[in-house]
This record gives sequence, structure tokens and C-alpha cells, in this order.
Amino acid sequence: MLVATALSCIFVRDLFAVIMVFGLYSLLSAGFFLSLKAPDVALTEASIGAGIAPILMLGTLALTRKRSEPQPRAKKSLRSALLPLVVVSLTGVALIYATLDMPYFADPAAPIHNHVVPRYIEQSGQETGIPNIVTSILASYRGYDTLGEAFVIFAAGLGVLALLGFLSDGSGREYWQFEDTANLRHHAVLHVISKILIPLILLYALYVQFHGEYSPGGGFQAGVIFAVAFILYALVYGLEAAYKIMSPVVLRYMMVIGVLIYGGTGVLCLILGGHYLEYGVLSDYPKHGQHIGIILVELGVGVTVASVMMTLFFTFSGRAKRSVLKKQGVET
Amino acid sequence: MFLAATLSIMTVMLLALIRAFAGPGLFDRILAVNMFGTKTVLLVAVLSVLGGQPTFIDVAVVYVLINFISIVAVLRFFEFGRREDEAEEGR
Amino acid sequence: MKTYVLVAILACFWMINSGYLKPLLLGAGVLSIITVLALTSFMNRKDGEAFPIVLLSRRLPGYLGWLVWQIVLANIDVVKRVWLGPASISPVVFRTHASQSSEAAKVLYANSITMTPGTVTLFVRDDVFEVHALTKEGAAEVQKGEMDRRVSALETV
Amino acid sequence: MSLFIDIISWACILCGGFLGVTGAIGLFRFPDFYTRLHAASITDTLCAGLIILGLILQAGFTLMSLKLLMLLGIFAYTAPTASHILAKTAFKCGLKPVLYDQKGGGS
Repeated sequence: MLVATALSCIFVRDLFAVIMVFGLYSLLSAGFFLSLKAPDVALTEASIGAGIAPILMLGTLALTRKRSEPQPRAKKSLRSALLPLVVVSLTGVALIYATLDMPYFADPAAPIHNHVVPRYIEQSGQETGIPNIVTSILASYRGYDTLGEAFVIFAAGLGVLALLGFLSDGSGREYWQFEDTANLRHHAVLHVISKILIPLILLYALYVQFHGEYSPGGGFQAGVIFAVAFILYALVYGLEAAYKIMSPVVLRYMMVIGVLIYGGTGVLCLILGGHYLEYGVLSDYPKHGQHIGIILVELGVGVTVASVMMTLFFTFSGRAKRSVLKKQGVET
Repeated sequence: MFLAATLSIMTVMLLALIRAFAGPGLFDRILAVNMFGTKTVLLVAVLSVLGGQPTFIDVAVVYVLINFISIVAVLRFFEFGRREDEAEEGR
Repeated sequence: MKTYVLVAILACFWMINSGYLKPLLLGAGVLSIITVLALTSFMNRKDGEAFPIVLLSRRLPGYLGWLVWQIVLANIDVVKRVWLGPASISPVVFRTHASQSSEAAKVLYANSITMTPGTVTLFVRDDVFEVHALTKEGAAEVQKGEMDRRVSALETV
Repeated sequence: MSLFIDIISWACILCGGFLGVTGAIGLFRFPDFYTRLHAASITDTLCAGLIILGLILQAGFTLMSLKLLMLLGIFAYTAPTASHILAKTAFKCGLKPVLYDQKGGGS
């Protein structure tokens, strides 16, 4: 498995097919995590690394392709995607170099094994009443960290919005519709299949969301899966239809609401007389309170992640699509 | 015996990987990647039974869905890109 | 009716996945199902395509059984040809007519063709399928139309 | 009885593994994309089915086997669709006109 991973690592520079290989790489590393008995990480890697990232990269690629269009080598503009890749791989090499200084793998003397981990593993079950250690660590002991992560994602969404902006309603509208009807006939299979699949994916996302305490999963993964369902919808039925279901404005509000749910839970704890994000005070029984707190927090994370991911996708693909359509519009 | 299952699936994965790198055409690569993904799912299923942990199957289910959707995304992208090329040629 | 079936499917899905019977989680499940239902009905209203169900037919289990058997047979055939080498195959592309009236049944037919190794549906245009077959025999098998007939039979409940 | 089930499940898994390897070899032996697609579809259908069936037998009637069954269901649902759209997009893109074997002999 490791050999294969290394292989894909080496060949990653090869072609435009980089993205697919990247997806492969994610799958492989997820499998690797799984064999290390870390299903939470594997799930995250699977959903984010193998799912969202390639799709977003495709969107980006469509963008970069458009940008390098005016250049003389328009046809081979795909190669321009290679330069950032080289930079990234150099960074990767630097990172690998940095890891040489880290303690050896599974070294029992490594600091991480001596400090907080034993406590997490031994006592988290009793202290928080939650079977899944990872979730209890993330949402309870490390509540602040996770809050920070939620904010980072929020900030990322904002950044992309600020840079690229949502589709300003221009002349593109009628072209979309034209495209959608053109696709409608040829994608019959896809339509019917995804019609059944989408509810299942949505439900699955919610399942992952609410079972964060029992099985691998939680807000991040659930948010991504949820977003993926919508992305499938957008892919099959066209962006315009997806906008109708989940308008960008709603998404923007959802982003804010998600972060607010998280922060609000903390504030609620403050009001009820505890520390910030100390869930114990949310109920008469500390454990019960922990439960409620974690569910709320996960919900906040899930909503944030889902809306940010959808925003990213919509923004990227919207830009790409618009640019293409504009060009076609100019020609016809 | 689980070893046999794991080994055979890994062989398939390896072959698919080689196909993905060597594949003459774009679609061969996508096909190989798809196959690789499905085999990963199988591998995860085997691992979960081997470890006796039903929760691993969640990961497998996510793989199936994600794999499917990324294939759809990639194909839609190329369909789309092709239209762009066509437009370019038409000019 | 379709909504009930969807709810049943979703509920089964949730229970299989969850396996917990705690009130909190059951509540979460009910909540999730309601959310999903709301979202899907919203989608259906927007794109005007209803949730497709051919799956109500009583003959479905029988069809699935037959399909599995067909798949096994086709598998054996393709495996044989893989080991015999490229000389043994004769790829063809042909058109076949789908006699189903509903979209969903057509899709079921198309997917059944694809699922049987040796044949892949290339293109669905109204009720004409373009099919790629690995061998002439496989093509002839599809053109005999037994699968088509069976899928059509599913439509009449 | 349990030995019997064991034997069946092992047979299933082994057959599945064999089919998978065969499919992968077919991926190399067949001449063009569409024929390779057929080879891949072996591994998607019967190979996956047999392996999961074997695993179900191995797991017994538990939540795990139900989940595996669900996995198989979703799998059977998405796999043909994936290969269909793959074939369709390839066909549509026209990059690979199909290799007619018999026609290749004729013309």
C-alpha cells in the first residue's frame, strides 16, 4: 500500500490527469489511515480529499484554463496548471524534510504519547459520556481548537467570495437554460439515478452528523457529504437549478448561522454560569449537558462546512461556466 | 484466508493503478481510477469484517458515494471542456 | 404513495446505518428524514421531475433474481474471453429499441444492460439505445429482447 | 453447519478475488477502451458481489451484514451508472470511435 502511495506521489507531476491521481492518492491514504484504525481521519480524508478537493480543483482548472486563454499557447494552456503543482510539491519536499526531525513513528517516548493522550483515552468515556474518543476530544477537550477551525473555514469561504464574488446576474442566464435543456435529454440515466441517490446521500450526511459521538464522523465530514449531494445535483441538473434550490444568498446566511451556532453554544454556557464552551452546565446532569453541547457544536460545524463547500463549488464552477458561455455567446 | 482476499484486491488495485498511469487515453485513466475506487471500497469492507468494526463500513459507503460523484464530476467537466474546445475550433 | 415509499426507504436506510434505538437518536433520525423529505420535495417541485419508482412492482424480486443469473452467465463468458485473449472478441455497436413507457423503467433497462458484463449502454436517446457489446453473441442476446420484455413487464405492476 | 457456511463464504471470496484479478488482466489484454470497460464491469459486478456475499456469510446476521448488504445495494446502483456515463462521455467526445473487429476485417 505504501509503495503504491509512493508511486502515485512520484507520478503526480505527470499530466493533467493529476487531479484524478490526487483523488487516488487521497483514497490510498484514507485506506492507510483505516488500516491504522483511525476511521475518523479516514472518513475525513475520503470525503474531503477524495471528494471535494478534486471537484474544486476541476473548477479551478476550468478557471485557469480560461485565464490563460488569451496567451498564444491557448491549446496547451492546461500545462500552466503544472507550475503551481511544482511549487506545491517543493513545499511538500520541505515538509517531508521537516518531518525528519519529528519523533519516530510509534515511538513510545514521543511527547504526544506521554502528555495528554493517556488521559484522553482512559477518561474521556467517563468524563464526557461519549463513546467515540475522537469526537469527545475534538468537541469537548479541544473545543477552542475546533471553534478556530470552524472560523478558518468560514474565513476561507469569505475569502473566496471576496476574491471571486458570486455570479452577478448578467446575460448568462438564458444560456444556462439552453444548456440545461440540452443536457436533459441525454442524461436520462444520470437524472433518474441521482434522483434516488440524492435523498440517500442527504440522509447519510445527517446520519454522519448525528452519530458523530458513536461512530466515525461529525460535523466536518457530514458537512462535506451534504455539500457533495448538492454538488451532484448541480452537476446533473445544471447550476441554475441548483441555485434555485439553494440560493447563494441563503448559503451566505447559512455560513454565518453555522458559526453563530458554535459560538452561541459557548456564550450560552457563559450565561448559564460555566466557562466558555463548558457544556456541563447546559443540563442538570453534566454528561447530558456534554451531549447537548456536542450535538449543537457539531451542528454548527456541519452547517458551516456544508455551506462553505457549496459556496466554493458554486463560485468556482459558476465562474468557469460563465466564462465559457460568454465566449460562446460572443461567437454565435 | 482474509489474506487471500486482501491480496487479490490489492493486485487488482495495483493493476488498475498501472493502467491509470500507463493508460493511453484519458478515458482509460478515468476507468482505471473508477475501478481503483471500487476496489478500495471492497478492501475497506474486507478490513472492516476483519477488524470486526461495523463503523468502518460507513467509510466504505462514503467511498462509494464519493467515488461515483467524482466520476460524474470529472466526466461532466470533460464534456464541458470539450464543448469549449469545439467552440474554439468553430472560431 | 411515492412519498411513503421514499420514507420507508429512508427509514430503513437510517436504521441500518444507525442501529441505535435511543430516543435521542431516533428523534434525530425522524428529524433528518423530515429534512430530507422537505429538501427533495423542494427539488422535485423546482425541476419538475418526480421521484421515480418502478420499484413498486411485485415482479421486481423475480426480475432481480433473473438479472443476477444473467450477470453470472455473462461474467463467465467474459472471463473466458479474457483468458482466451483478444482474438476471441468481436466488438460491435448496435441499436436496440426500448419498449418501456416510463423514464425510470428505461433507465432500469439501460442499467441492466450495462450491468451485464459484455454489454454497455452507450447512449440513450428517447427510446433507442445505442449499445456496445463485446461479442456478436452478446449483441444477439440483447437484441432478442428478453430483458426488454421483462423490464416492460415490471411496469404493469 | 458453521464449517459449511465458512467453506461457502471462502469459496465466494476466492471466486471474487479470482474474478477481480481476471478483470484487471482483461484491463490489459483488451485492445480498446470500450472492451476494457467490459473487463472492468466484471470486477464491478460479480467480483464485488461475491466478495461482499462472502463477507456477509462470514459476519453472520448482525448489523455488520446488514450494512454490507446496503453497501452492495448502493454499489450495484452506482457502478453501472458510472460505467454508463463513462462510456457515454467517451462516445460523445468522439475521441475513441469503437474498434469494430468484424468491420475491421471487412473494410
